[in-house]
Amino acid sequence: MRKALSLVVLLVLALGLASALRGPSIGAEANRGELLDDQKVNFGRRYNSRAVEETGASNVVASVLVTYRGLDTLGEVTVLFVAALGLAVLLHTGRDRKSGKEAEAPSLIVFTGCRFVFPLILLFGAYIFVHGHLTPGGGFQGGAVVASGFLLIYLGCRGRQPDRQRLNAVESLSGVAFVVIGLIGLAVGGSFLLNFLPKGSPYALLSAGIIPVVYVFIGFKVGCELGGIVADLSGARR
Amino acid sequence: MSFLADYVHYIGCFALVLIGLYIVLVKTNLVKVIIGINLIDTGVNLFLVSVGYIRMGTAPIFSEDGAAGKQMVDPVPQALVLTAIVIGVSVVALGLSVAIRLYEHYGTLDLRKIRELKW
Amino acid sequence: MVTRIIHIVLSPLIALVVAVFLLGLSRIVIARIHRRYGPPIYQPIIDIIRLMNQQSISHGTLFELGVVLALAGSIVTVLFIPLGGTNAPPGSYPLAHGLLCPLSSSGGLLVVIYLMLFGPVSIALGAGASENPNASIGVSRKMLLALAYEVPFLLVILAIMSHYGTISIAEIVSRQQDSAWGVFSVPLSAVAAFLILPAMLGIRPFDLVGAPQEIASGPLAEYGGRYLALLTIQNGIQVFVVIALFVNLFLGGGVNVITFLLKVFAVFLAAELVSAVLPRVRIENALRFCWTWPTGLALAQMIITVVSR
Amino acid sequence: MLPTTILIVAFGSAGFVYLAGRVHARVRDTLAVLSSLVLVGLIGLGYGAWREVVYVPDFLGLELVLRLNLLAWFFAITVAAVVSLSTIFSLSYMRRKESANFHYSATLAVEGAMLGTVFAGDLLSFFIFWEIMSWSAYLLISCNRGRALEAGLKYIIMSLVGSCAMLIGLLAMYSGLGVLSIPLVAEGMQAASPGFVLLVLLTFGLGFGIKSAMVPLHTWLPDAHSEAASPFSAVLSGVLIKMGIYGFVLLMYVVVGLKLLLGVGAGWLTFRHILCWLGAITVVVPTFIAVLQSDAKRLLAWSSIGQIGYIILGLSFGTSLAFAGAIFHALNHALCKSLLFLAVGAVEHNTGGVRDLNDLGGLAKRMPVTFACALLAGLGLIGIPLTSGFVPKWLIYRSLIEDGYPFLALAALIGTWGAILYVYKLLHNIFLGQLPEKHREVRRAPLSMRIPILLLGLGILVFGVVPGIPLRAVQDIGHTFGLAQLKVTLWGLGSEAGALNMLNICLAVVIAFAAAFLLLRLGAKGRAVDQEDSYAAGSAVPVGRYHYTVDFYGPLSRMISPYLRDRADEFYYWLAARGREIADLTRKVYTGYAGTYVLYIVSFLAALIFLQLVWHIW
Amino acid sequence: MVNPILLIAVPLGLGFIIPLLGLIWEKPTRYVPAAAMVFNLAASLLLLPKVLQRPWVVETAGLPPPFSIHLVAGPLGVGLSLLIALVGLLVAIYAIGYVREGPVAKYHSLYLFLLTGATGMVLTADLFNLFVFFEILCISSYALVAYHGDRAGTESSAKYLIQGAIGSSLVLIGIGFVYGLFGTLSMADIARNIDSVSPMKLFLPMAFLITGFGVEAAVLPLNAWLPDAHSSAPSSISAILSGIAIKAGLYAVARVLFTIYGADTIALLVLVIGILTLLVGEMSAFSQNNIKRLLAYSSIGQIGLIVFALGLASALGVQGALFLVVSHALAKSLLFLSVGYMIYRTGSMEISSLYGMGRRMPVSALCFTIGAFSLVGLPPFIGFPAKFTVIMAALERADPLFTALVGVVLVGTVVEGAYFFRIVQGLHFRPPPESATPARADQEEAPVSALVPICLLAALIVAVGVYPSVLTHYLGPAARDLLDKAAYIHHVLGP
Repeated sequence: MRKALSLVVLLVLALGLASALRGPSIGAEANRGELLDDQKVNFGRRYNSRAVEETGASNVVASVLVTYRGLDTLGEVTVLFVAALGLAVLLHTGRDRKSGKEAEAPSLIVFTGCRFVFPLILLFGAYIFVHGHLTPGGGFQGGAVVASGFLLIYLGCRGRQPDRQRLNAVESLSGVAFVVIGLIGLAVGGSFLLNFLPKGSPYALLSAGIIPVVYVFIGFKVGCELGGIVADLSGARR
Repeated sequence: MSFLADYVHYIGCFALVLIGLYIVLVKTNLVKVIIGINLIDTGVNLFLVSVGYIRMGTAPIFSEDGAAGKQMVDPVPQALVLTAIVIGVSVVALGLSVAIRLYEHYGTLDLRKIRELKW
Repeated sequence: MVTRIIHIVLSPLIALVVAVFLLGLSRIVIARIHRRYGPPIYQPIIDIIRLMNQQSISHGTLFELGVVLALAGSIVTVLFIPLGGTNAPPGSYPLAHGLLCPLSSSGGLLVVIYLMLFGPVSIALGAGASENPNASIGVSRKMLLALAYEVPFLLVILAIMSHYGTISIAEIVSRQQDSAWGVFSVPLSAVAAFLILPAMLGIRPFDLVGAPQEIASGPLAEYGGRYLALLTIQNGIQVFVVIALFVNLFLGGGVNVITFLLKVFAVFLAAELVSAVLPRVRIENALRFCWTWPTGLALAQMIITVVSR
Repeated sequence: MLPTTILIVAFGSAGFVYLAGRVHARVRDTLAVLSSLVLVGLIGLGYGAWREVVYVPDFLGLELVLRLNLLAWFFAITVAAVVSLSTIFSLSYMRRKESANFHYSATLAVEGAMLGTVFAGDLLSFFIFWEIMSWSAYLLISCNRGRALEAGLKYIIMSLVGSCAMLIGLLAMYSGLGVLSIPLVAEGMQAASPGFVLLVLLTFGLGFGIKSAMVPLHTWLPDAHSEAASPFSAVLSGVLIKMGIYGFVLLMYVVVGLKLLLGVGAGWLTFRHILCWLGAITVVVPTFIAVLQSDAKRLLAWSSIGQIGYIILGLSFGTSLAFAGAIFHALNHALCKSLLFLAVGAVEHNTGGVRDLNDLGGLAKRMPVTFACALLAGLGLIGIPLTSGFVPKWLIYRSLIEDGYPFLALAALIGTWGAILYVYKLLHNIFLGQLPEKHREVRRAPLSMRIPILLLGLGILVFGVVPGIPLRAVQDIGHTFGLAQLKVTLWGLGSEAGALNMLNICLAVVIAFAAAFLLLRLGAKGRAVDQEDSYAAGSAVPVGRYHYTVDFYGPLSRMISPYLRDRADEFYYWLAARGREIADLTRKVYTGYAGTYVLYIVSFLAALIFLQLVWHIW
Repeated sequence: MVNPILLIAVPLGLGFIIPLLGLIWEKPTRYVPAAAMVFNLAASLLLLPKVLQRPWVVETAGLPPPFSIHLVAGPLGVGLSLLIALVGLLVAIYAIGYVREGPVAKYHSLYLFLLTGATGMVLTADLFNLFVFFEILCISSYALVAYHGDRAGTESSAKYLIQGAIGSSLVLIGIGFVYGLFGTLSMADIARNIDSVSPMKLFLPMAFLITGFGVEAAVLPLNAWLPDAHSSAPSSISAILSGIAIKAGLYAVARVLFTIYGADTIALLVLVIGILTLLVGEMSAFSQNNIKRLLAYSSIGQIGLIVFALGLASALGVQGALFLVVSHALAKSLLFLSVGYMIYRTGSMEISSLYGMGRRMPVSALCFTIGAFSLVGLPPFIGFPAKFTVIMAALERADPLFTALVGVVLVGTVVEGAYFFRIVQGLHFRPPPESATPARADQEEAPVSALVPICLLAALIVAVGVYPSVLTHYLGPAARDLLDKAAYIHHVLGP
């Protein structure tokens, strides 16, 4: 009954979607031809054509992410932060409880291997977020890589945990730093998240103004947050 | 057939969304429901990306040998997807932690049995 | 003014005399029907004088006040009821011409309806002030009986008032003298009124209020001596008032006091004749009776009146 | 500024009295009595100083106006007088009761709201004060606890229904006419379509009908009036339901106007006729239900409905006689019913909370003043001549008869007989007959209870003998509404046929009384014996156990009680039960299962899409 | 002059600081949300007169709209942020004493983020940015609902999360469509081009957006999470969820409907949905025994009324809706806050266990009464002018259909009155249950930190109820802000 009903409802949904997608398609593909008159703006084409000169970053996605839609990114960071906080709140009492049975200690090879790989992963992560404005990748991706390093530690080197307090401190600090950078922009140029640093020449590491700076903070932040989430989840295991 | 060919990416991502929705609607295990949500997220993300997709387009990254802006795909959906992924991750993480707590309280993840709050 | 004062003094006196006479008459009539000789017609006067001289008990102010108020109410009622005469030009000799009704212009029939409440309510209060449960039972019956006959009575009165389009009794009387009597213009009402007459007079078959054999005379249980004397007078006047009203409403009043009183006697006799041959009913039956035939007739008359207007 | 000052005093003192109560009970009592008396004084001063005052210049873009005119003054002085007497009464009644603080404070608030209602110069302020009155009265009813809670709930829910209806009417008026100031609205209504007028009449009529407890909207009243604290019952029955009457006056004579009112409806089925007949039913049925009651306050409550019937009958009849009768009767009923409630309250106070008529008796000797005044009030309720009840009833009857509505008149007159029955039952069962043993220790009521009772009794007597005083005001009010002028004299009405002269009646009664008294003095003196010294069938009646009260009108009640079920009340309860069932069914929507919830969401989306696919709603 | 972006940035920054502060010294963290809200309150107050003349379009990253995310601080946005700051501040003060157990610093941080999310939603002029702030709001409320970690809290959090996640996915699909159609995310820009696309292509994203945001806005079939979440959250959170969070969702729906789509054609549909929501909410509340669940259902009812008013799609109707938003925000937070300590003292949410509270906690009970009366719409409380305006707007049509609909709406009011009056009686006039331990009155009343916000809210309710014109001066422009699509486009994008 429920299944049949669900199927019917989903069918209607699918029909609606199909009818909306039919005809001149939506999306960049459809907009590539001169379908829209000049009065209409198109973010994608605008950014693709102007981003490099406006921000100095060769990765347009990065410039969109940090400058054009910087507020989104700030919000996104906040969402992650909120999720981490929420996780901590939810698992607050659970964490104090000792887990029922101790997990088996990993073998020496795994232990050593993990310890060996861990800094390399961190380094790779750092590379990704430092070069975010030049190559594919960026703060989030780099942060995720960093967090995977933490995950490795949890899996491979049980008993060794990064200091939660320090992780939290880094998280908060980088969050504050992001806001402060935005506010500096406001103070300097009257506009939040203004790219107030010199843009440098494209394709150089030290270019694109605040983008790499923000990316570094985001990288730290995301890495710590995801690491914290992993830590919370693993600690709450019964 | 041409519809299929032209819209295969849309069909694919909406199929994911619908499958995810079906899971959420029909499955009673909370973890499976979260998986369903995750599937929906994935489908939506794919949809966003395909909105910005241009046939034979390149990534919106300039390099020193120079590629024309016209052939680049739309960078905005990519940025949006990045945000959406993070949000999805957050929701899923929170959902899992809730599932953990719920299991502590109820000893089950069957949503049909977790119905103390009703009416 | 002098006429007026004469009237004011005269009407209650007439009422008083006639009332006492009516009481005596009643006893004779009933005795004769029972094939007894019966007391002399002045027996009530003897009774009253005897009672006035008898020592009695009193239960307090309200107990006494009830009696006084009842009598006062009855006397006042008389002042509002024309006792014969026509609406002749003022100044002529009061008894031969002119309406014998000192307060004809003060509220008319509606006031009379209210003033007729005065007596029963006062007696009820006075009786209630004693502690005798029989009195309470009697009062309760009196109230219900009053309600029983009041419904058809009000219908009758309303039918007449709306038939003549006035609330003034004097006006109604003069209209009857000009044209047909009420018995003929509102016949059903007249029948209804006659049917409830025994109830209004408190005589058999509706003497359940007093019912000496059952509840020791009911409201009068605790009254004796001068109080009972006054109450006897009050009862007589009340009887007179009711019949006078009947005469005024249905029999065209009287062109002078004499004819009026003759009509009163006639009506009283008729009522007594009916009453003498009937046994006492229970209060339920009284209610049921009053609310069926008299009410039905009065209602029919009223509908006819309203429709024909 | 006088109306504003009056309201400020009323509401301000409501607050201060509460605070004072936290300091000391005596301070509170003094303050409460003083401020209620000050209000009487202020309103008294306002006589003749008719004016309009804007007190809030901008409330949602509207001007809120207070105005003082004769109509408002008439009702205001009644309200203030009754409330101040009730407050004085409360001094003993509420002493050492825990809710006393709240009682005084809320009574003053209710008074303020009632005064605001009558002073309101525009319909919005009218509505605002009306609502404040409703809820503060609700609190005050509920404050008596116990069964009063249900009564209060019933009252406020019905009030809420009424005020919702009023709100519709009010705003329909505003959107139709663009103004809410009463004179302007009245002007605008003259050009309105009949349907619109009917809408206004129905919606406002519902609100006023509920407040004034017109059958079949009366069902809150018996509970509320009987369960509230007695001083407040007096206010409720005495003046609060008169606010509904005030509303009817305002609606029918000012806002809609008599000329328009007579034209609403067709043939016999006019608004006015329907209201007349509702009034007639309101007179008869509740009166006889009152006869059946055995709770003193419940009896009085039902009697209130019956008396309201007269007022509505008179108002809807719309002749100058009937109008005068109705307004006069409002005053009369305010006096009589407050007095009776206060008297019953005094009895309740003295006997430790007994108000079951079957449990009382013989108190006349113990509480003579209370009894005498209650008697007066009872007679006033019946409408015995020389009480203030006579003239208004006479006016209404006469108007009904002379205009050829004998059936309505019959209803009114039968109602009077019913009134005799219940008044006597009340008085007899409480004050007359045997004194039950448990009430041997009852003492007379305290002074603070006797004073308001006495004053009210005096009022009944004065307005009964000299009906010209209120009658002149009433006929002036009627004159401003375009009703024909009456020939009012100090002693009654002068006219050719069927005039009324209370002086004559009064003199006649006095003379007759004197005569009867003389006659009595002629006889041998009676021997005073104790009340209990009575005999039946030669033996002494046992004392203290033979008070004939239970089933006082047994034969009658057996006969009529099957027909006198409060069907309206049953219907509302039935409605409420069905509503509750539906509500309980409704909330089953929230099943607690998350999958269903998601299904709702997806279905909603699918439904939207389906609508668009099939009907192209966009 | 304060830049409106600070309304978002400052609380956000402070929100990040709280955990840091918590590591060092936990005690002062509880004052941070209050401080942030004081700033927001002051800033909004400063901004309000200015934006009333002309909305302030704020760009970020130094680019003119629509190419970067921009905020529009119009009368509506700033007005709502003022409301958020006000209620947020009072609830934050309440929480100082109320939240004592659990990870307190995290609570305050999450709370601040919740408010920031709401503020961001009402200020932003970018569809995707709206979604991001929406997510901040949602995720922090998922977490806060389960703050106590008890059975009910977790369960409701799970359900809320599932439904919320579905809702936000739907929003995202809608946004994807919109971007695909218009290549832009600026609401003004979308609105400008809205007519260039065929109806079905337009309707689908609208349906997705409305459904998605509607989950948070709690309109009829989408509100199943609400009674659970609002009843099992800590009372301070219930207050803010009922007072602010739903309104933010509603704001999103209204923006989509009115500003982007200018949807007059489906106004009737909205109207009907509103009425259904109202009826179902009130009826479900009718025989509830759990006080917080009852309040939650009553919130649904009020939302229904607001949606009804929005569905009128007239200036007066929207003004009435906004008035209701304010009145409901104040009254419902007052109710939740005042009931919070009662529940705390009795340890039970059964209505019958609250009997006799009028004696034990007189001030709280009095304020509860004021809030309840205001919700029912009795003068002289703020609910009256609000309801009055809505009904005025509905009857303005002078259409029998609308008169009948108003009748139905008022039925809802009567039902609401019925249960609120029952509770008020219970609070003041019923004897306390047997189990209640009689204690000294001064021990039982809520602490000062709770009484201050409660009394302030009550005072506001009465003050605005008596002088509604202090509010109506702002509501008119705010309603125009929402309804007048052309002016909005003009302000953001220039002529």
